[in-house]
Amino acid sequence: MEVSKAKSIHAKELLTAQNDEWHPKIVAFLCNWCSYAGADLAGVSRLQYGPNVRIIRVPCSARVNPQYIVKALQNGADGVLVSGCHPGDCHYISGNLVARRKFALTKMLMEFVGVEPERVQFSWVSASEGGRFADLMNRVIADVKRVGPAKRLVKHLP
Amino acid sequence: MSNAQTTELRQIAKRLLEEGKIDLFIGFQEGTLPLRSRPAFVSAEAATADSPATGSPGAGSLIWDSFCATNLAVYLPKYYENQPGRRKKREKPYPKIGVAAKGCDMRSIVALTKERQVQRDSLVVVGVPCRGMIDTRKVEAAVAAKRGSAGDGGSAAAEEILEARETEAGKLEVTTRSFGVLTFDREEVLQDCCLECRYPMPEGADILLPGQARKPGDGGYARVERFMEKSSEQRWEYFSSELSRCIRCNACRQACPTCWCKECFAEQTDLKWIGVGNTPSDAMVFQIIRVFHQAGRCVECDACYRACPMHIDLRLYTKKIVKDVEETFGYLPAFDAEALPPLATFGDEQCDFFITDPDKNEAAEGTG
Amino acid sequence: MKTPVEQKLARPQAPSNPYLPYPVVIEEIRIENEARDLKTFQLAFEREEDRKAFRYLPGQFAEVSVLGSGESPFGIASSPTEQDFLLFTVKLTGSVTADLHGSEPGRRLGVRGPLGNSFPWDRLRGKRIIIISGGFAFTTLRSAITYMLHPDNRGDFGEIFALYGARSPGELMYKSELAAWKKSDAIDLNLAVDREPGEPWDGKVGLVPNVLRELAPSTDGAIALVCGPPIMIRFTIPVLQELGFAKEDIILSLENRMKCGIGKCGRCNVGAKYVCVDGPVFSFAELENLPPEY
Amino acid sequence: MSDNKERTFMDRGIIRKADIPKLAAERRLFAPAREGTVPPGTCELKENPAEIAYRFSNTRVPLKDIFFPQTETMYTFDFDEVSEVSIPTDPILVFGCRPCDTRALAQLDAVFGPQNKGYTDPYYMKRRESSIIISLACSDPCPTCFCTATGGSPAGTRGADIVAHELEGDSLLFEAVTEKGSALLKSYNPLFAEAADPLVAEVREKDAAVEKAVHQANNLGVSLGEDIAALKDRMDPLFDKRIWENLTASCIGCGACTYLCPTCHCFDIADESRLYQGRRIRTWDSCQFASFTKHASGHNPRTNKKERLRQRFMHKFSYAVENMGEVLCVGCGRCITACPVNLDIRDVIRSFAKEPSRENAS
Repeated sequence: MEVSKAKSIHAKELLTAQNDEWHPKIVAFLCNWCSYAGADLAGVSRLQYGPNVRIIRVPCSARVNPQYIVKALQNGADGVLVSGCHPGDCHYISGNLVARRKFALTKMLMEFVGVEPERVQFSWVSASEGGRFADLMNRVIADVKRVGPAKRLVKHLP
Repeated sequence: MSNAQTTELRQIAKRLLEEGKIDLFIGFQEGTLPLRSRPAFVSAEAATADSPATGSPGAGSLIWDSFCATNLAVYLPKYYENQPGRRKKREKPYPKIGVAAKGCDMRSIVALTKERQVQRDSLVVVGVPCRGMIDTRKVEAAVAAKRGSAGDGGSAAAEEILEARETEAGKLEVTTRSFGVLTFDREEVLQDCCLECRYPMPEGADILLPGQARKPGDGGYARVERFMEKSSEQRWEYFSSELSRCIRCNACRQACPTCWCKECFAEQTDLKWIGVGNTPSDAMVFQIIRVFHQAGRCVECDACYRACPMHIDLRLYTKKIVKDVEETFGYLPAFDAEALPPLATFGDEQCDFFITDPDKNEAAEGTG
Repeated sequence: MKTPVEQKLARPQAPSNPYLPYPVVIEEIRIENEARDLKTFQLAFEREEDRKAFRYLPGQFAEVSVLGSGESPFGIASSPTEQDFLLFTVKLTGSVTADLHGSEPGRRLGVRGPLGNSFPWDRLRGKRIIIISGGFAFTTLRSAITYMLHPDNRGDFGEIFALYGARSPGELMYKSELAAWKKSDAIDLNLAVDREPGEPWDGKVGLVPNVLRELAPSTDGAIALVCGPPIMIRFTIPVLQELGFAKEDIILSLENRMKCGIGKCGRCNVGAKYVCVDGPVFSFAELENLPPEY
Repeated sequence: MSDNKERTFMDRGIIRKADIPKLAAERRLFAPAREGTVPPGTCELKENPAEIAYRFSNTRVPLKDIFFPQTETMYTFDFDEVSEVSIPTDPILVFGCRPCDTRALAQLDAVFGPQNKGYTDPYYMKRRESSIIISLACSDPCPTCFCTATGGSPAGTRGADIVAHELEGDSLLFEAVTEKGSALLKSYNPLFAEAADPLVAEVREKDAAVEKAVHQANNLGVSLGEDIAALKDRMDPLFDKRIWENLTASCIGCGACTYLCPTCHCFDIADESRLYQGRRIRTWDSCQFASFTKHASGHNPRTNKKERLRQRFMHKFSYAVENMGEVLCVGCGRCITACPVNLDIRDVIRSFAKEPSRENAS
């Protein structure tokens, strides 16, 4: 936490500067080899999608521990998206296949406890699918906007 | 308490200890509360008689009855711990331990063997065909209801129950303070996990006690299915109200044979996953992750549910993860020591049902 | 300025909320060793009244608070005679110390204290002082030496012998102080390193207990203050006893995990003694009667 | 220490049960209630309950929770700026807690109050100073109650301002123990009817019978009320003996016993923050957790459950005797029913009480 006071104030302003309209915050865990490259391609292709996504690059979708997802929701993310290579295309051969098993259970368990299904989403986007990435983002943003600001599971600090 | 299983168990434990086949036998002895038998650790020196000086019970104190619900596998990993960094060089050989095991204890032993937390070849498992264990809470609830109908508002029943006995005829007789002796059918007061249990017979035990195991149950997925029919709001309402009682005592984690991590994620400090208080959000996050960590490992023994002093309905959530694992990956942790745990492998299964596909035009929906 | 020891010993009035830290600012950060995992933080009080209220004696500790990461107890390395600042030498171990090590001068921290007892100054007066220390535990002894060497106090004590050992010359802390003390006649400072270093070295070579046996300071009217890692303590105490020190005259300082620092949170106890209020300084005679839970 | 020996009451009166909420006109009322408790039928202390419960053994969560809440914000911060929080000082009236719990509260006063090394814990003491405690004497103790063995009594007065007894019909006998209690009786004088001596004598008789019953049911072989150090003297020499391994063999290391103990008061202090804004909280902590004493370096003075559980019992029956002059156990029996493996504190007490000679216990 070696941040100067100036930096911290800047960060705070960024977070508190809001118009009246609510903009969901969505955390996206993207695998380095496919989905992140897909996001890159969407950028260089100048495809438009909502600015609500905070991307976290991970080496592989299998690197995403369900704890990360729950923690993001607890810290106030309105939605979490995890995206990796299409099954069969994993840079590490089988990472996303292992991940898929975890994610299936995560998705079902989160729904079961009563977290809205829109909040936790998983997808596959390849490096060449810039368009698919932009569509995915818009889709997730629309889904999260429909259910509104996150309330369940969010930890409020004074 | 004397029954055929108890007599046999005492003899076996005594013999094993005396012959030096084991250093320690873990079973049950009479508890200090009605409806509760408690774990007993019989050491070799106490094989023939109690050792009052060291407080160690003798083999003659061992019992087996319908109150032996605790999953004894929870005690085993401790004995097989390696010193950090000394995996290869173990100074002393692994202790030889005898343990009485019901179906669920046996499943835990298999799971722990698979996860290399116990050395199966230094264990002597005395399997007990399980007739199901009596649920303290059901008996208490029944007594409480009785008190309620007696017209003073209903009260906690723990203090009402003075004594409980099983009869030969499969009945449970409970002596109460206000209503004399109440008699219950075993079946009405068995633990739900026993009623639902699919593996009451401990397969793969080294020695099997005589007796008839109960008829296997159906797994009890129906309650999970019924719960899933509720709306997301209702499910959240239930989850959050249950967890609002949580005092973060960690009894659920500590009672669970599967939770053997030396350092729980909840206690990691370099990266703090959750707060230490009983803030509802922290309690819920803890429980979600705990349940998730049970995926493919939970043996449905309900140790967590029994242990919870605040009576939180944890079994609903562990059952959900058991059901999902079985239905999605066809895996159920039973007695097969070779089967790979579902999250340690992958298959060609079609389980893309939860994937958001922007090319398809449906909105995100529940996975049902 | 000379204040009688007894007057300083009086516990200052506890603040109305003893959990609230005094605001302090990091003035300077010094890297103490080659491994760069020991840093000394020089802190200054923001408010003059806090500085005045913070009356301490060598051997006491304080809770240093890094908002957002937490609080940790550290022995006070500065001496009450150094009135303008507080020194804490911190080893990089956990999350609070990591946060501290990542700080820059100018950062605001909090300090709660002074806490605990101190070295038994009323007993130490008029005595010869034998100081034995190894590694990073030298902090409160730096405080003690600086305090005793102050012109106002030096006359209160007899001969001061100090043995300070570290793994290598680069791991010795407080280099400028050591250099000054080396030159001074007021203290007999002996430095030791564990193994023959690959650089010029004019001190002793060997582990602290062995060097101590070799130097064999006289026990005549002497009290030993010993601070070091548990392994050093374990082997040093027999040597001190061999030399003829009574158990009461071997003074040690304990560490245990602490939270409140004021005897309430219940985690630092060793037997019936709370390290935070009954300690951290104990004599070997006292420790012998306590369970080994430290 | 035995609080059943000296009983002096200042004022007394009879009040109708229905009038209890009136006593709390200017206070926050906490009283036992069954509303919404799980499992149904148990009692918990609730604020302003719709209906006050009687005929219960004890509340599951102890009284300490009101004065020493499980999670409490000590102060908040914004980057490096600390803001104090206002400690709630609204006057509190607790009605219906059991005498064992009030006795535990008196012990917590000694921990958090200035008599403990001169430091006052403001969070606890501010709440405590403005509170009035009316305990409800036990008429129906449960099988796990052993207050008499620890020097308490089912109608003990220690820690309470007023002790109440249930009478026939819907009324209660109030007897003030402290000035505060007496003042409350005086200021609500119209609500009280006079209590005649024979009636009080009858109540005393019943008390004695209940006390005798508890003593007979749970005579643990010691009477810590008479000989405070009875256990300490036997436990201290056995500190490193094998008896502890056997006593603690079945412990699974959860914190249920400590969290539900009315006298356990260990706490943790931790920071919770998000982007430089946050709070410093204190929360209950338990000596049964491995992380409780673990140093940042990884060293842990108490590495296993034997050492941790021994700490719990030694603290209660030995260290506290040395430091506070009393045992930190009031015999409420909560830890017995809460323990997932039925590790019974009474067994521990008994095994030291009867410990015949120390040489045997090698």
